[in-house]
Amino acid sequence: MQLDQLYQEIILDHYKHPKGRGLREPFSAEVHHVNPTCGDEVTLRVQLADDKLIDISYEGHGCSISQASASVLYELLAGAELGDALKAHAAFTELMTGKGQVEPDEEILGDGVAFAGVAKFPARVKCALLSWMALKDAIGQVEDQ
Amino acid sequence: MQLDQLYQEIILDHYKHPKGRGLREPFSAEVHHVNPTCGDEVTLRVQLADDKLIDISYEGHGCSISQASASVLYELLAGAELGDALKAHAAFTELMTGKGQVEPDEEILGDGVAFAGVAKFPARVKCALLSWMALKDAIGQVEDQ
Amino acid sequence: MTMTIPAGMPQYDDMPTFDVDRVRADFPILGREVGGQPLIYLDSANTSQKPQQVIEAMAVHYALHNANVARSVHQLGTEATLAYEGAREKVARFINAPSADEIVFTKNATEAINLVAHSWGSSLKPGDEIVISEMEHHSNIVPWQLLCERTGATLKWFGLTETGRLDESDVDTLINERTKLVSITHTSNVLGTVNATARITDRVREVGALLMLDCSQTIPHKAFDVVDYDADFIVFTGHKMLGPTGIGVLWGRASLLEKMPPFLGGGSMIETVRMTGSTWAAPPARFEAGTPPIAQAVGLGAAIDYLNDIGMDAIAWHEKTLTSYALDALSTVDGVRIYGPKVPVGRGATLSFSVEGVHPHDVGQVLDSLGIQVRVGHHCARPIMDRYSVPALTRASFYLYNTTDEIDALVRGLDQVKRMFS
Amino acid sequence: MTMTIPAGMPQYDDMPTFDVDRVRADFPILGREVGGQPLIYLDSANTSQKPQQVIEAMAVHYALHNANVARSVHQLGTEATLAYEGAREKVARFINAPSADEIVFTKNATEAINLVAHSWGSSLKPGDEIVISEMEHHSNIVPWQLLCERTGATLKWFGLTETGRLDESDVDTLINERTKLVSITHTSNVLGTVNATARITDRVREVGALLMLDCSQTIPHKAFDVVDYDADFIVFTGHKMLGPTGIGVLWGRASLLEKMPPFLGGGSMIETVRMTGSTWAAPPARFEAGTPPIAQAVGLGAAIDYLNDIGMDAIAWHEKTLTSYALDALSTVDGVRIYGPKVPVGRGATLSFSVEGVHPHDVGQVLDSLGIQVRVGHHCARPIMDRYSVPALTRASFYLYNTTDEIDALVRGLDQVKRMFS
Ligand SMILES: Cc1ncc(COP(=O)(O)O)c(C=O)c1O
Ligand SMILES: Cc1ncc(COP(=O)(O)O)c(C=O)c1O
Repeated sequence: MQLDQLYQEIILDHYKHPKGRGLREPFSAEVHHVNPTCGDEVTLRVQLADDKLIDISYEGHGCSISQASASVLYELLAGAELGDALKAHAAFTELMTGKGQVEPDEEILGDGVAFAGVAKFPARVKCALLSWMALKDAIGQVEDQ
Repeated sequence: MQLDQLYQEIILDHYKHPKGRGLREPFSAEVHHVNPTCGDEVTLRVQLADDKLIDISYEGHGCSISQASASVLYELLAGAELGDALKAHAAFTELMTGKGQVEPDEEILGDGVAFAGVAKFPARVKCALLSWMALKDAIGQVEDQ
Repeated sequence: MTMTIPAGMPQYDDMPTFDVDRVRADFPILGREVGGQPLIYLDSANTSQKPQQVIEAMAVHYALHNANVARSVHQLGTEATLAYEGAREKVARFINAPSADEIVFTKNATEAINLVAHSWGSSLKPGDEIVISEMEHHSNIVPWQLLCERTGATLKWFGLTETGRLDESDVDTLINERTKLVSITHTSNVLGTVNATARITDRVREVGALLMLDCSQTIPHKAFDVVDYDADFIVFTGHKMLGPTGIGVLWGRASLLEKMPPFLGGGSMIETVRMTGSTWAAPPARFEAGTPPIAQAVGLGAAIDYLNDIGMDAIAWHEKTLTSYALDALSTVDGVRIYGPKVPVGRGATLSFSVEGVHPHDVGQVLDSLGIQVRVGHHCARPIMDRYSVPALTRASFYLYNTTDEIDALVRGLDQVKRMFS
Repeated sequence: MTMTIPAGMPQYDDMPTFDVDRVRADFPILGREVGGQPLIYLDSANTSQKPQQVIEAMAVHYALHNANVARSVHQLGTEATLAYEGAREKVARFINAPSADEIVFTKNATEAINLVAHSWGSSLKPGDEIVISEMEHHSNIVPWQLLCERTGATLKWFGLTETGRLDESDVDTLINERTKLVSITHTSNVLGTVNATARITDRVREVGALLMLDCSQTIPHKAFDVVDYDADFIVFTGHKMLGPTGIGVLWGRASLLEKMPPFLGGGSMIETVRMTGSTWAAPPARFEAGTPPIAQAVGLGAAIDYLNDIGMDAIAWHEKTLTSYALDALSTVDGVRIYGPKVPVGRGATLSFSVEGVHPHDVGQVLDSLGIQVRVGHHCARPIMDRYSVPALTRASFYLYNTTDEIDALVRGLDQVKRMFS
């Protein structure tokens, strides 16, 4: 397995210069997710109104993959329509769990396509998905309210 | 392993015509022993006075080896001095746990020497020892009184 | 003239078969001798033998892919984790579980039952009732006795009929509004009885209880579908199904497992651990504390592959043939009495019997001298012994590698037993 | 001039040694490549690799001697039982246990600790105290948290010093008349610290409490004597000492085990089972419900033979050499900080460290691409992470088959890590 398939330039860039990091107010829901096998953690807030993700803010610690993935998620989905966000979420999850067999769609995933290589490293898939799972959970909590 | 080393004529004879079987009164102590792996059981009573085993009576169910061994125990030790009984007990236990390497002494063990072959069948050693362990326990209980 | 066969009626020559000799060649132990006699292994209900394919799968795992699971990002760790989780998926498919997350690996079937008794059972109260049966293995009795002691709940028992079947006549009173769980064996390890569960399941649903099936003696021998059976929990054990010792399985409905508190605490079952308290991972991890039976899961997966290759229906038919043959053959032996169903219907390939005037230990010993390995004793099911007033029984149990020749040898052996002790 | 050596002072060239290359040849996995690079396995604290001798012992057992134990009079059953009980005796001798009956086989160290927490712990009451430490593995934390929840007892903790040693300054208040059990790790799986136990043992005896040592990271690496250490319970696990997964060991003083109620209920642990209640077998059977890890015990026995052949003192010295070398080598790498003792005294061959600015996951991933297998994460010991305010660490751990060349490769790998993420 080539290491540079995993650590694409884009990923290292998001890791070193994360976008949208920090917890902001106001927010409709806050969730805290943990990867029990490695201890990576993320706290994530969404501000959701009129079916729009007005803001996504987050804080946490973890490896380059989990941090870059949160940054990409912010860049791609903060400000997005809920429907588009869920579509992107589904596409990203499919990409990650596709064992490297899924062709990513750059129009939907933006910089998220850089994570295609992560799918070939099963131990790292959970890192990439951590903030995305948190987002799904947070949206669900708002909808339950 | 030769089967007739295990099933000596003497053993089969004691099995078919057990000596001293049945629970009798009076008695100084009664114990109940079980072989948990196979379910063999024996209830054994001793009547002990003036350091003499006046009577040993027993009841139970089990295989030919365990039944014959109880019968031999009765024949050999009912009426014996406690010291002689303990000596015979030690000799029989040594014989049984000696993996077939111990030469039995007929003077001490009487028909018990026929059990020498049992020591080569590890799964059956517990059968042969069941009533002997019960006897030891019963004597101990009398002494504790 | 045309013969009309009722729709769905199975025709014997439609039945799947396999080449027993080729199967036997896969089991190295079957080439062995015991006391100068060829081995005749009739004790598969105790533990099955292992084909070379299973032995090798574990050896290769240790030799080339060994690592701890779910803890490492390294390559060996990834390989071991994929192998372990792959085995979980094989097990799930084998019993048609809706999701691999419903498969919990334990050390044996016994631990699986204790897990349910401790975790699910921890909320029981005095007045609650658990129902088991007189044909249970000790592993499906003692955990409930201990649970009732801990919680004050009451243990109730299905009785048995003279012919060795579950007495369902009092099902409606035995299972009632106080009943929280019915846990019965699907196939008896002594009588061979395969229990019909439909009436019990109906009643369990009526009163809102749960149903657990001890499938330790079923999964090795016939296709089983947890959805079809509408059970809530089932347990079984690797070593009786061509797999290794050291691994068992609890299957539970996801909706139940999710609500259950942990049983054993330790590594791998946590979400986070703090000095002030800890939180738990989702099932199945929540119930798999510590380093799991990794190589054993690999072995169990290989066993399932092997069974699937032969086909569970073919195995079931092979055993049915052996059972019919054995029931007939044993009925010709004077003084032999069979405990359990005497017809090859609603029963598995396990036959327990007494030989008049000879204690089972002695039966087993004489048979052993002829190379024939049967089990003798109470078979970890003492209440059955008490029910039929026998101290112990002799048991012959068959599996895919057994033949009718071996049953003939058993019958000849019993004649020798009788000669010796008459 | 004559040099006077103080009596008892060890001389380095007296130290037993062994041929590492020959040892390496026994481990098939060490001939493997990972991603085109020779495998460098530095994760033995997670699980050890297995020599061919251990793999074969289990394969031969399955191929020729497989049967269930303690239940059969037949020849195969006798062979399997002798093999299983023989392994128990080997384990007993290995730790100098007074009797093989004090050895209980469990599925792993985690189950062994849970067994004590459930069985011995069932009589605890509010006000009673259990003392552990901040350097425990989750398996020696969570069972006590759960026990305290069940019984109302209180959990107390030894703290850690900055240098990664147990802070014994409050031993006399921490261990007091309310203390029922002190359970601490003998060797830390993260910091590498080997704890001195004398002061703790003294205090434990003074207040009449019990001492349990988690020896999971000790038994594989150096000779250990339960009598010498005057412990009441110790636990360890097969897979870290060249043995298979699926087996662990609880050693307990006979006088304690005899009084303890059963934990798991089922086959083999009973004296008799009746519908009205059951009675229990003597230890160790009382604590081994269900079919035990038979083949795994055989494998563990073979592992002990292998370790004994090389010699535990030789292994300990080999590891001491590696540790000294690694401590020196890592201290030359800019940005690397070691957590735990920085001197090769009172510590084992496990080194955890951080690399400035790089998350351990990324460290591990880059090293993996070079064939180097280290563990990254919280190492099932989160309180240590909290204590030293790190989210996770990278850990290299050595065993008898590791070499200084492999440590050099690690150091080179860390340079590559830093280049990639700077
Ligand atoms: C110190 C310590 N205790 C306990 C354990 C648990 O061992 P196991 O996972 O085999 O139960 C481990 C290893 O993971 C350990 O390092
Ligand atoms: C019906 C039944 N249930 C449970 C068990 C227990 O299986 P294990 O000993 O593998 O836990 C057995 C086998 O011994 C069995 O036959």
